[in-house]
Amino acid sequence: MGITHILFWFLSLLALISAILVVISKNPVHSVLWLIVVFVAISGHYILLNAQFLAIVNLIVYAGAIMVLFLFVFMLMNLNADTEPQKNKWLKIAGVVAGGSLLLVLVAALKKADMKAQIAEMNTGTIGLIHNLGITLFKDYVVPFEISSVLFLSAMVGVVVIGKKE
Amino acid sequence: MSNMTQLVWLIPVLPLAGFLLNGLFRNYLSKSLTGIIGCGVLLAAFILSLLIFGEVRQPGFTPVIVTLFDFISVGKLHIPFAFQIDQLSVLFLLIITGVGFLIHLYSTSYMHDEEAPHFARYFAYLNLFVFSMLLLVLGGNFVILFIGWEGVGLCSYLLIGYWFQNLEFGNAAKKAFIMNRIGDLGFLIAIFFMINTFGSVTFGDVFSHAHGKSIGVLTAITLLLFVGATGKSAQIPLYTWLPDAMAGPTPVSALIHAATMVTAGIYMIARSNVLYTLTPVTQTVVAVIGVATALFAATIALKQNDIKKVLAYSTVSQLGYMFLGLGVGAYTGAVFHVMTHAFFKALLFLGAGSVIHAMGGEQDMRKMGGLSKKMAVTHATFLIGCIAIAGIPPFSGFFSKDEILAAAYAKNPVYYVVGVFTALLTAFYMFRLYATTFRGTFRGTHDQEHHLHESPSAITIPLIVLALLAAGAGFLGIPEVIAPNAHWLEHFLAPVFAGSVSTVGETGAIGVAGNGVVAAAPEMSAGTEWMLMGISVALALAGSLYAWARFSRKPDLEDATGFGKVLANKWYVDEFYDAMIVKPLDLLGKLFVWIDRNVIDWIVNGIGRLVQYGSRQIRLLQSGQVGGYVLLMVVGMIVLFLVELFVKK
Amino acid sequence: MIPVLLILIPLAGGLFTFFFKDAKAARGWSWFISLAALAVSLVGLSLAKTSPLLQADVDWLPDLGSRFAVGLDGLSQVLSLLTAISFPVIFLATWRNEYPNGARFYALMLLSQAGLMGVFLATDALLFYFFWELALIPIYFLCSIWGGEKRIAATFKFFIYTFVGSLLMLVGIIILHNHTADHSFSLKSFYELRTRINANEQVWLFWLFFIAFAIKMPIWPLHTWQPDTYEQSPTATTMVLSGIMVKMGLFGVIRWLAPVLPVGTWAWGDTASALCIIGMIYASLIAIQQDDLKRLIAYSSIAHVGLMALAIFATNASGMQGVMIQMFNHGINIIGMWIVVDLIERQFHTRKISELGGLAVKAPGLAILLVVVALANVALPLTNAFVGEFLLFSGVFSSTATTYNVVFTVVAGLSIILSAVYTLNMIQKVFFGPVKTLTANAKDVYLNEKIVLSVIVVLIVVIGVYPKPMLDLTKDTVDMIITKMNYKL
Amino acid sequence: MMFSGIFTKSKTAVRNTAIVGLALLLFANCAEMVGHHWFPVDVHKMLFFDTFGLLGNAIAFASTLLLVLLSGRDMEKVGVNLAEYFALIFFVLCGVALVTTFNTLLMLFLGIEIISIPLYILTGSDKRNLKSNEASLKYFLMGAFSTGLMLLGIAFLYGASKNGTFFIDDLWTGGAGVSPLFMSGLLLLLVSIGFKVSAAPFHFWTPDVYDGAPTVFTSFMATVVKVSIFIGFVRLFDEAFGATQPEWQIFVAIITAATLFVGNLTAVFQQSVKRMLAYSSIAQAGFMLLAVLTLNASAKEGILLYAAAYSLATIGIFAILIKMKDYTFEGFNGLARRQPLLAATCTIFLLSLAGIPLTGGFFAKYYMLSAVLQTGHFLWLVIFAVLCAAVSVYYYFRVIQAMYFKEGEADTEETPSPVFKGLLVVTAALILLLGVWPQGLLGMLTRILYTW
Amino acid sequence: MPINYYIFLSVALFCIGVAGVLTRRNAIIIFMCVELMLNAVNLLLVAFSKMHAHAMAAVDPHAGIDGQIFVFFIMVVAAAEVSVGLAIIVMMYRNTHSTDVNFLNRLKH
Repeated sequence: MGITHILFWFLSLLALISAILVVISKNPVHSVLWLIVVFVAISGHYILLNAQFLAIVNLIVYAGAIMVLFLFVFMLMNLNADTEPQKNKWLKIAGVVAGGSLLLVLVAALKKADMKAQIAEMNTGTIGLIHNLGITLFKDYVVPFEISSVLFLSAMVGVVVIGKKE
Repeated sequence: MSNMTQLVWLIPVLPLAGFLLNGLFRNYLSKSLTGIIGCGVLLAAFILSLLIFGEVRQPGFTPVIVTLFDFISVGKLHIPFAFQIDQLSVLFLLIITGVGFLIHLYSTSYMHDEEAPHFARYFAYLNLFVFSMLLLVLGGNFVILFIGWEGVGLCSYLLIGYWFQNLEFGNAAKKAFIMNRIGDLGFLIAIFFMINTFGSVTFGDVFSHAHGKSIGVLTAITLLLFVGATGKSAQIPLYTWLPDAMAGPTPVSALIHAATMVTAGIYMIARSNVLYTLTPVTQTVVAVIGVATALFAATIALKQNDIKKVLAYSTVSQLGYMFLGLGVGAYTGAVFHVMTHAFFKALLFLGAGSVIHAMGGEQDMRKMGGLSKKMAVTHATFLIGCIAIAGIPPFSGFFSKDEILAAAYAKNPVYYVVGVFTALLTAFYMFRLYATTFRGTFRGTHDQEHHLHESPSAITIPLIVLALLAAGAGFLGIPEVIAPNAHWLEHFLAPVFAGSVSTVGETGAIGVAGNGVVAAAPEMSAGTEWMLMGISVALALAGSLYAWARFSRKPDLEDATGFGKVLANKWYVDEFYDAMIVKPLDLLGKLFVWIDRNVIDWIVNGIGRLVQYGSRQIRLLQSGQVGGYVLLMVVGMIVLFLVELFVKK
Repeated sequence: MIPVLLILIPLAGGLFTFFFKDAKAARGWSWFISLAALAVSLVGLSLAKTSPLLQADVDWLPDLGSRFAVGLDGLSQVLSLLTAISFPVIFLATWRNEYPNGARFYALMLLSQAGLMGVFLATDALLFYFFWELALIPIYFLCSIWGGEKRIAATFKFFIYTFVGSLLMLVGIIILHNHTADHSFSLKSFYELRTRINANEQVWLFWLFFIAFAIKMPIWPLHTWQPDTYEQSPTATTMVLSGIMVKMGLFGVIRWLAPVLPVGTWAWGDTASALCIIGMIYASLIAIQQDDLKRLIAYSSIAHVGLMALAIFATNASGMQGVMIQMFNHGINIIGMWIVVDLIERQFHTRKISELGGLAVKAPGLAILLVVVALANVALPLTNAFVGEFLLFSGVFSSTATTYNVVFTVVAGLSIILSAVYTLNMIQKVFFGPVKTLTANAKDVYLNEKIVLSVIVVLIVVIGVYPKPMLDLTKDTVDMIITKMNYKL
Repeated sequence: MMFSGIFTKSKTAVRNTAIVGLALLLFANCAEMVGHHWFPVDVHKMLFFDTFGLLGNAIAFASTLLLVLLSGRDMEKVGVNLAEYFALIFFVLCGVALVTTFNTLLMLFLGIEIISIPLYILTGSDKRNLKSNEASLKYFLMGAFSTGLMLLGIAFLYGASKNGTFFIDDLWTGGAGVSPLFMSGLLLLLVSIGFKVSAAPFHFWTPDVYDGAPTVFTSFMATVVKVSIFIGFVRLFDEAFGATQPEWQIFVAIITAATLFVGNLTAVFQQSVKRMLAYSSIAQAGFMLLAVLTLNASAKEGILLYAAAYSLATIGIFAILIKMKDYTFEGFNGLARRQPLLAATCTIFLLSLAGIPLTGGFFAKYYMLSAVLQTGHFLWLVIFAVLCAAVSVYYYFRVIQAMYFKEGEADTEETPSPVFKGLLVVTAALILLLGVWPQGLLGMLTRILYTW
Repeated sequence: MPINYYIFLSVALFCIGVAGVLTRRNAIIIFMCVELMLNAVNLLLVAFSKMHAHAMAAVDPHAGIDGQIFVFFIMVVAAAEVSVGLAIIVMMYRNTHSTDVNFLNRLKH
């Protein structure tokens, strides 16, 4: 039981708990903050898996940009705990039950998979390094890369369409 | 001159032509012209028949089949449109065309009050009737026979309902047609049986192959045929239409419902005598039904006051006699009685018609009386008719009836007893009729009395002719005991019934002995026969004289009471049928209408409604709530996984 | 060549008719077209049975194995002749009816004729299905646009009802298609199927087809669309419906079901026959109760068709022969009945029997013509229907396909009596009896109607007296079908 | 193109450029099909331009072209940003091209996203209209959710694949039985794509979105997008999961039955034609799913034919619907009197959707049914589908009844231009052609697909 | 580290996200939950990529790299989605001063 293991368990627990807190906390701002915690935890996992690049990107893009955007919107609408409307109890319960049972069936389905042998190698391996990723990205994956630019473009145009005053 | 028989097709075609002429140009023809056409074709047909008769009566004449064209031929089954000429058919030819002609003649005067188009319509119908009747007797196979069979039914329908503005008459016509149809169904099924058994419906094939076929099938066939006969010839249980049929013009009653059509049944059975001789069961049935009908109708006739109704029931009763004859195997006797009956019953009807004509349409005897002074000819002829039907020698009725009774006695004395008793009743009600009408004092209104007159010659001539025939026809069939070998008709018809002769030995049925002499049974001594004759004559005389004496003095004018009431109401048979058959069917129909609307159609529409209801319910899922949608999605997903986990294997 | 023309002439003519502005012109034109079709079909009759002109087979959808194959054998000769005769007759008979924007009316009528022709001529299953639907659509519009007040609901029910059936049939056709050796829809390869499909499969396949056909005929208890539709639709259309369309069902069974799935047919023969017979008695008894002329005739038609269907399952020559000729006769006769109904309705604006009466006084011509038609309806000898029903019944009676043949014959025979009852009732109440105020100043038939009805009467009598040509026409086809039907696994 | 769209301001110019662009696109595509490669790009096997996909493209582009021609003017009514709308439509088409020709799950994912994101916008493009907003938001939320599902599925498949790949033909490398991981991934993909093609029970967004979105774009979504995703659907399940068909057929069967049931049944009760069409599109999807179920040759031909027939008819109806002021059934009352041509063409479109012979819709349905029947199983499903088709007649014919048999008040619709009428006639003619002699299309398809 | 752990971890996260989507009414929160789901997937992908890398290390040093590339693309898409999504939500908010999805029920049945 080395340090990696401890870290793994710690991060996993952190992620799960804060994820749950995201869902249950009344105040939206708190949810955002908890979500950031989740992201951080996941980035930690990336690092454990020796995928530094993704870890960084995850922090920058998600925990940074996106979450700030969320916060920004919240501020804009100054939503907080009391503005959060109460969903009726039954639907809430139903939701939890459904989520839970989805978890159950998924686990049940996957439990049968004998992946015990399969190991995810920890803090070794080079594929996660920017160098290798970059090469692959711009050699094999150049087409999707370009395509994604189209995606962004469309998003941009879209936002313009919606945001523009008439 | 054997080419004569080849012209036989002309005989039916002539009336057909008359029908077409009178029918199509009814609006343009004058009455006299119509009458000429109507009677002319009949006369021509009669002459042709005479010529053919002349040919047929040559010794050693063999039946001639004239095939006109192929009517229906499917697979192995061939039904030619063929005519068959032999002694039997020729005999009927003569009766039909001869009596038919006289009645046409009679009609020209009787129907003279109708305006031209309807007058033409009347003669068109009459001609059409003769046409189909001729088809019936000439037909060379059962299908052609059936065509004529239904054709005459149609014509009787049209003629009964001739005065179609009167709903009563219309209903009578309908009743006649439908009751006939019931019989026809039996006939039809019998034909199918033949097709199945013999693969043919031609008389020749059927009769020649009848031997050795299973008795069961033959019995079925004969019984079904007999069902047809009961319809057409008004036997129990299908007789009730005939009295109602008196709604038609009187000449029609005379021709169709006395002389010709109603005897079709007898003709048909006589024609297929071979089959019947082979099936004793059927014979018994025929005999019993016949004698029962005879008695039953006679009793009803006792209490009728409508002059035509009395005659109608007497017709039914006489037909019963004929079937009795057929049932006991006295085919000749039956045919003989058909002939004589044709004469005297036509005579009686025409006479009644003449009376009604004179009385200005009055048919109730109670309003008549004492007509003998005013209408001499009618009276005389009518009297002859009465004597003839009562069976008093030497008039025709005696010979024919006696032949049947003799045969009946030989077969089974019970038949004889009932038959003789019926004869007594016959004599009684006929003379009741005669006396009430012609004797005593006039009981009608004054202007009726004032208008009373003898009918014109167009009416009286046929009366006279028929009277002569009614008086003399008997001598065509003098019983053996009276004059040996004098039974001309017997010899004449021998070939037709030869088929049955051969079976005498096997079945022991009374048929014709080898030498063609009437066999009132070998074991029956001449003495017995004289005795029988004596009894019947005595009873007949007694009945008639009593009735004459009683009703000349005081006819029963008041409504019948007690048992008489039952008779007057015809044993309530119509009411019985109405309650037992008509009403239930009507209810059933109403029930089906209800089912159709409220069950079957309801289910059909119900499916539609179900879909709409389902739609209304299922659309509630579309709650508009994203949460709900996602929830349902997830649930769906879970279901899929559950299937994957547990169901799918 | 001939069959193609038979379909093409009405089709093209009908499409062209849409462009007419004036209803009268359209009427004349469509009458002319229908006459042309009649002429062609007569030519077809005159040709020898082996003449190549009677067949046409063009490449249509090779990849699906479907060809535009049409042909005239005895069966289709009879029915196409019926169709060809009916339309001119109908047009002429309803000559005086006014329809709002009539051009479309006549156009749709011609289109329906094209569809019907196609159904009867197609020798390719897919093509058959095509026309089967095509015949339906124009009728649907005709009924719903020009019909009575409850028309929309009634015809919609009719449409969906039949559509369900035909979809099931489509499924059946596809299944059979998959079973064929050469993956084709041609009648020939369908006829080989009886050897290729095993018994228990045939047994359920039978229903996929039979339901469709039974709805069309209609057979009890699938008949409830019929009276409403007949009652609601304009009489000209009703003539097409009852005179010709009803035959589509029978035709379907004879051509596409019985010879193709003989084992299935044998297996269900008794059941189907029982349904037919129930229907006959049931419909006859209901007909007796009807007061509306159209409904009365509708139910009587159910009874008659039931008899024909019954005879098909008898599986013998005389029965089948009877069906062939009776299909024609029934078409002619019932159209005659409708014509009379139409005349009455146009004159008195009622179809209620109870309101009419004594017409014979004022309109003797009409009366006589109707009586003849009615007598044909009760199958009196020397009318065409007698020949038909005689063969039908004798077929049923001598059937070896069932053990109940005698029972069937007797029970079905009762309908003969019942038909006499309701037909005579109708004549009685409508034409006889005293004149009523409504009928006091009735007019007799006009020339055009007189001509039409006389034509019909002549047909009735001629076929009734000398049916031989008709019988010879269908003889070969009958034998062919019967031999196929008698195949046993 | 897009830039021209963004920078020019004259509306007609924009539309014309759009039309030209589409025409070019279509032309290029067809050229590609017959084998002229004009823009050879090395796609590293990310995309695979086979005929099936290209035909799908062709249909999508063609129907878009038709849509623009028919309803281009009506886009102006939606909002001022005409150019942007066209731009977004083109982005969608880009996505369509990816979805029809993808060769790796990555491309599928990107394609679907590129299709979806602009659609969210287009749905909400009628900004002041709350319904439009709502539709847009609903669509977005659920879309994002389904994206999540899809990704999880992809992840599972990635994990299950032998040596970590997204290439669809390497996902399944044989072996005894399918690993649960693979199966779960497959199911998740099925669900998420089922969501996109609005298969029950993942269809709930469809009615609301179709109803809320501006009608022009509804038409676009209901035809081009849905059809192309179906092409992708078939492609994915054929290439990636073809080998394991027996494992998942039952699920598709279930979904198909549910879709047919819900779509047809719910449509019966609708009062607004637009919403009815939304449900009918679900029902049609149910029929198209039959192709996914079987994946045999005639299924592939059929899906293309179905795509063509369905798109033509739906675009046509929507084009007519846009002209109506009142979207309820009553709005159509007596249309035949006032606009016989519109009514006639509309009738043809409806008949085609109902699958009546002589229209393309019949052969479409025919192919689907025969595809299933060839497998010899799922007879129950076929019968069920057939009965549903009978139900569909009910709601399609309600429109016909309204148009022909009912009397309506005057001008509930704007008078269409002759050009518009002409185009409608052409469309109707096309449908009839497909219905009478589909050989033209079919022949080509079969010849290609049997070799493919 | 056995891959199962990662699988279960991310599935758990994913389901929490789902539950969030189901239970919350605030559009933004729902959207955040979706982001949570995406991240769970990302984690899983990376884990798998490392798994493959481990399994195939001998054969191909770059094995499993596709997984991480894919994650990269997911992030890209997520970013785009966020921008659009928030724009839509803001638009919605502009019109109905609320982000409560339960008020979205003009369209139903």
